[in-house]
Amino acid sequence: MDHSRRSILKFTTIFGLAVATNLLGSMKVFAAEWKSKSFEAKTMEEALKELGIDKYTLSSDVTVNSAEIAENGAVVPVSVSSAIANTDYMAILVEKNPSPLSITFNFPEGTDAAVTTRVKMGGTSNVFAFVKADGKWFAASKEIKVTLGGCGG
Amino acid sequence: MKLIMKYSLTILAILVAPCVLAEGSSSDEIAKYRELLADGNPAELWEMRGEELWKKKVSPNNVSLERCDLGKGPGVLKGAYVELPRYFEDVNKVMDLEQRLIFCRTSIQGLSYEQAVSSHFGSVGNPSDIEALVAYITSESKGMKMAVSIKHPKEMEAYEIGKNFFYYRAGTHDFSCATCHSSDKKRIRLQELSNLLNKKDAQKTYATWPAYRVSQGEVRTMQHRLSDCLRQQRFPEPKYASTTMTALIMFMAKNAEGGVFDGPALKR
Amino acid sequence: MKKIIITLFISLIVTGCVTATIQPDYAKAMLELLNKDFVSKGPATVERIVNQDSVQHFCSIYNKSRSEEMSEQITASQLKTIKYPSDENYIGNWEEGEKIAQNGRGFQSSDPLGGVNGGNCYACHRITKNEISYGDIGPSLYNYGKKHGNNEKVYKYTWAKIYNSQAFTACSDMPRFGHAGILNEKQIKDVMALLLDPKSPTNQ
Amino acid sequence: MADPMRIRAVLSGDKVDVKVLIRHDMETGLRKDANGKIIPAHFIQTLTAKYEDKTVLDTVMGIAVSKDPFLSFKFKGGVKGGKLVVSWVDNLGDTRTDTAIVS
Repeated sequence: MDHSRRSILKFTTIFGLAVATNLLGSMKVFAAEWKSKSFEAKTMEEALKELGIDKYTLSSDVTVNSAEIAENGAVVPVSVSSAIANTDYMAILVEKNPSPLSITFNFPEGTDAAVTTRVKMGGTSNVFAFVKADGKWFAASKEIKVTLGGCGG
Repeated sequence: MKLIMKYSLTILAILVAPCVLAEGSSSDEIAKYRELLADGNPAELWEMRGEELWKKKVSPNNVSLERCDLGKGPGVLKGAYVELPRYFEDVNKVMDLEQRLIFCRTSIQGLSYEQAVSSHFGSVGNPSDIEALVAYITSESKGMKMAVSIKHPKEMEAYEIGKNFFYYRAGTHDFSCATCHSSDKKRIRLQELSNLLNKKDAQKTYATWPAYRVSQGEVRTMQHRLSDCLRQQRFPEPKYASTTMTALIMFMAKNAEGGVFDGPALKR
Repeated sequence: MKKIIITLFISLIVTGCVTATIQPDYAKAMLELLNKDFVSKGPATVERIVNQDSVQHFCSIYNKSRSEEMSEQITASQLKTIKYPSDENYIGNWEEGEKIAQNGRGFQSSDPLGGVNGGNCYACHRITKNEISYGDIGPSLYNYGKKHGNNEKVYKYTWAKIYNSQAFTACSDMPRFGHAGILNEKQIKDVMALLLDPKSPTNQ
Repeated sequence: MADPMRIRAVLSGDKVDVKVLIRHDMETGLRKDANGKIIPAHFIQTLTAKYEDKTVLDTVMGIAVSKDPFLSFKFKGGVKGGKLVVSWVDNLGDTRTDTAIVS
């Protein structure tokens, strides 16, 4: 674990250098990395563990906004924001999805800790937002009902 | 009989009053859901691709569709959609937008009919050129009023055939279009049904197709919408861009006359 | 002046007559198109829509304007089609009935041949308290059994209404589930249970 | 090749309001096609937005982000005419970069 982290660090340094000297095209540069373990976690508990969230506080400064009823689970608009100073990371999880973790954001300084996106929901569930500020985790949730629609199948 | 109905309805209304309240907030939340989605309609992505396709030279004739006459002269897009379907002298027929596009793709670009209608309804990994073109062409009429004509005898004929079809009850379930779309403020499950005989309702509905359907992840055209309706109506499959469908579209477009076109929209 | 008026008058009559005589038969034209413009697919066939039965034909033409006499003819003829359960047992399993009420499949061009048909009752009716996604084309059936009671008369009427709604309301929007072969006898019993069984959530 | 994105970047007050629409199927790998065959997973994994070479948003996505993804966010420090570059990479290595000028 320690070893691999160090090699990632090393890699980042080289990567950073490459960027500085413009060896790589700007389109290849991605600071974020797709972590299969957290996105493939089958329960929220497991996903939180993979994200390194062991303790968190429910906070009214974090808001999950959406309609209480979604006409279609394939597209559920969700707006999440944090009023906590120095919020630099956010994760949106749909508790009852087969893989709860949906999307994560890194907010560099100057970017509002507020985003709107659209997620898929397998059915009615709580949608959670976890945010990190000064190394501490805060959370909020909202229940969104997914309805069946229309005539016929 | 009517009196009894009225009476029992009142009783019912009293009985279900708490539930009506709950229902009210349900529809508010659904309205909110739609509002939240309206900002950032993926149909714009289809419009962008459609514009490219409209201007792209296509073999065998190696020409673009920019010479296609949608009724207001070759290449004129502004306001073309709000006057469709219409009678076209060059084919002596009433055509809707999709029929006309196919005509232009065959007659101007030299595609075979099969090529011109291929993938008319797109699916994952198999995007439809027609859906993109329709998204682009219709977007050029945004903000204009629906104004189809039924002055030409063939336009009148299309309208009347469409009207007859609207009321035509058949199939295992005895459904017609009118079964679901001729009364005000009805719902199927939680979906509101539009009364296509009520001008305001017809305008609101007709003038917001084509639309990006979130349930399908594609921009769907009027032909697709009707096809899907008829499937649920337990009718067999209408042939794509057929005379009957154009007739039905003509009937609906006329009922929506004066409605301000606001497509491509975003729908369930 | 007089001459002009007379000419006008005559031309008016003539135009009137002409319009009247050449008024095309749009219904017939539409019917001819149906054969050409539709393709049978799965359980949804062209034959089935082209060959309307007398009720469908009548209700298509006289959609809004029909006389009481015509309506009575329909209800009388449809009442005769009803087949009551062979074992005189009307009530099945409400849990199965709930599944039928939720299921909107059957006879669509996208459905498989010989698949299980649903009743799709929730599309038009409120039935149980828990299902909030219900339509309102038909009346609410919540507490149906509680309100109407459990007796032979209610059973018979409810059965008949599901079997052939037009036995009571000419040109009703409701499908004739039994008569059209959408639901079989066992399925209708299960839907009956959903509506009438005191244990069904409909009556809670 | 992937279709272009639709990016809107509008200065309002001291913040740039960004809206991004992406044409992508976001296939979960859990769905079956008409023949019962699993449709392979195909989804965007990372997306980055840079304003004049400074990262303003960094996103990691899973299969539960909706088809044709939409993102909206705001950042400070932008001016009219500034360049916003958005790039994404999916699990099959497909990538797309588009630029918008702040208006």
